[in-house]
Amino acid sequence: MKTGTLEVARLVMARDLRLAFRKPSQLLQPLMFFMIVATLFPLTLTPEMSRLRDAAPGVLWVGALLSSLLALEFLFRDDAQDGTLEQFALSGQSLTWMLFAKTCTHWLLTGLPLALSAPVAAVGLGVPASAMWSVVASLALGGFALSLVGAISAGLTLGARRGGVLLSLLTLPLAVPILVFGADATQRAITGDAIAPPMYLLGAIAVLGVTLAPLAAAAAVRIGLE
Amino acid sequence: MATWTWFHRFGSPPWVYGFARRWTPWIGGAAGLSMLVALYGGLVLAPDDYQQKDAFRMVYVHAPTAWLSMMVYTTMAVAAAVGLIWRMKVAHAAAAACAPVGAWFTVAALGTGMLWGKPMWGAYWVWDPRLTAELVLLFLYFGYMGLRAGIEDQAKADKASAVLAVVGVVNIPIIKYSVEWWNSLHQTPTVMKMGKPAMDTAMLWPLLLMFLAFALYFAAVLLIRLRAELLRRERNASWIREVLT
Amino acid sequence: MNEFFSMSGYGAYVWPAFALGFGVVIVNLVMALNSLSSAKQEARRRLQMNAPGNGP
Amino acid sequence: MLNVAGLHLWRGDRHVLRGVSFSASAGQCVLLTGKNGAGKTTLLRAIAGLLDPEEGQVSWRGAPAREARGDFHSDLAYLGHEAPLKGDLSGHENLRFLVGIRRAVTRAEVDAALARTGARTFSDRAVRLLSAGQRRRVALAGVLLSGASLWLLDEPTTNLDVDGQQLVSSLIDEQVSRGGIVVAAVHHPLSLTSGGLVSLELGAT
Repeated sequence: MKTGTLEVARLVMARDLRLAFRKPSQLLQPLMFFMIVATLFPLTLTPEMSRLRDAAPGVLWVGALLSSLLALEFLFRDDAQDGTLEQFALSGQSLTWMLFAKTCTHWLLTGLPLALSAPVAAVGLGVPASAMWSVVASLALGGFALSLVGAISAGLTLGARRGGVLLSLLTLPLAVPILVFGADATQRAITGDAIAPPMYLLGAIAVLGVTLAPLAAAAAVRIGLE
Repeated sequence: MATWTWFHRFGSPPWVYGFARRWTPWIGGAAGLSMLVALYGGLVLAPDDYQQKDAFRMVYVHAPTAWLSMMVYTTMAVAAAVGLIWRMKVAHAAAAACAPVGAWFTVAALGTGMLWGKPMWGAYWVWDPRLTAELVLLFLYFGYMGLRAGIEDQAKADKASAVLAVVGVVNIPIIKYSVEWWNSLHQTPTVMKMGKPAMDTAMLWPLLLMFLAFALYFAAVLLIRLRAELLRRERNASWIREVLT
Repeated sequence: MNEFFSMSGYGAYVWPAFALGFGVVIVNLVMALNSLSSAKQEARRRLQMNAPGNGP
Repeated sequence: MLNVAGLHLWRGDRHVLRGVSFSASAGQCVLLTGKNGAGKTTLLRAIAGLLDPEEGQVSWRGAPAREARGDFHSDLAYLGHEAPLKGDLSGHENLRFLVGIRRAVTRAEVDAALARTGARTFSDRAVRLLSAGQRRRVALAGVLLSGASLWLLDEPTTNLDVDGQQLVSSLIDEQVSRGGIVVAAVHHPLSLTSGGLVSLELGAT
């Protein structure tokens, strides 16, 4: 009997989680990178908390974007190299759906931990404690949208030489709206304003991403496997 | 029926090559002529703007280049989508031909925008939403050309870059909206908003003619580049032998 | 005439802007023509290589 | 059941497949032979739908495979040069996943298939610790478990010892006698006993 849709997603997620926990270094590296970036700013800018607080949204979001780019490289590359991605494409199941499951897992393993650890970096940037929940929420939602957009570029660069730099070149312009709305949400959280307006827009991007990005990623992966 | 025969003709490289060769001089000639007339109209016949004086004349070069940079991207995405959906090689070749042209016009739009900005805003660069969107567009072009250059196999490069072009064109309105939103948050004190001065007819017709001239010019350059692409891609030599001798 | 070139004092911005815009127009045309002629040469060379008798 | 008609495919400037056509009905095995670079792998990948031929068509049970991709792939098992296994998972875990995304499979079934291909003794070790031949045995168990009617095998005996080559032959024989179809690229002759053997030489211009 053919495996059901939900069971397929569960299997893909379980496999990727298991693989990640067998190689925890790959999981921790983007997080450490994020922390280092957040540390470098006070060292290069100013130790003065009030000025750092102004720069905090930018630092947090640029750091999150860069570290998610680092992690994106591994989203499909390993699976493409050992041939398992080919088996995804030949399983008779929807590749779009399987890649969506993979992307969600990727967010669980990179975007979510990053958002959860952001308060540590945020304290150092003078972000008030009252803003922390909003900072975490905005980074978590924005990180999900980033993973979706990044899945497209990760698929597109499968067939390219020197995929790493190219991956950033493709992802950054597409990530501009996420960065704008995300940083605005964080900014509002710091100043104590309502974060709902930019969060709605981030949510809208995430919804659009959920519907379109896996389709584009599946098309890209099929081309990359040729 | 008629549209279908047209569609099929545009799928055939020899026909497209011949079409391009026949029409390029006419379209190019029309472009050159209208460009000269529009230049004369814009630089000489049009009166000063009462606020910007003669500086407003930069609209005759900034607006067409900015408009073209967007239009070329859209054309490229449409061609790419046609290539993906109907697996039409000529469409992929056309998309490939669009990219460098569009990137150059984006550079021109940015440069002329900066030159216009200096007297109007007092600085060469202001994070104005339109200039910023133009800058992001330039990065989109870079990504597209980078992806094409990064994939060795031609057919694979065509398809992958086509997916990127389509994703990019879906993203452009979102980028524009986000940049405007961002700009509205951080209102910078600008001396004057660019563009859209109340134009009288003597100012307007050269601008409209310039738009037309640039569109024709793009068509002519696209046809030349398309011919080059077709020659490079075609494996079946018989028609190439015919057109080259 | 001088008045025309000074562009009510904005000549230093107007003329470079036009030079840049139409410079790109010319550069694009020249690059396209170059690309076409090099593609023609390449195609001729390929035709000679695959000429009947030499081919595999 | 499998019909391949006039496949043309270029890789870069090379015209690799020049109008390949053949068909295979239930209980047949097609052996693809030819020199290195003759297009055996390319043909197998084109049949599987991993490569997009510029001309020609692959049909399965009368329907174009491209259009009914999901159904075709449910019926298909493809084994390429490399065993498609994750190095950090054990052979058993790998198969539970690879087969699991196609159909419901039990632990006992997986163990039985691994035993059949002689991989049971090392199937609990991480795949990256296995030799190339051992990995291939694990992957062959995956093909066996897929329950697919059409097997596409690319050099299935690579890295296998004499014993392993015998195993591949008998697996193919069994599949053919079940009424399945096998298309295999080979450069060593296989000692097949079943009937319905077709040979197709590629690259003979």
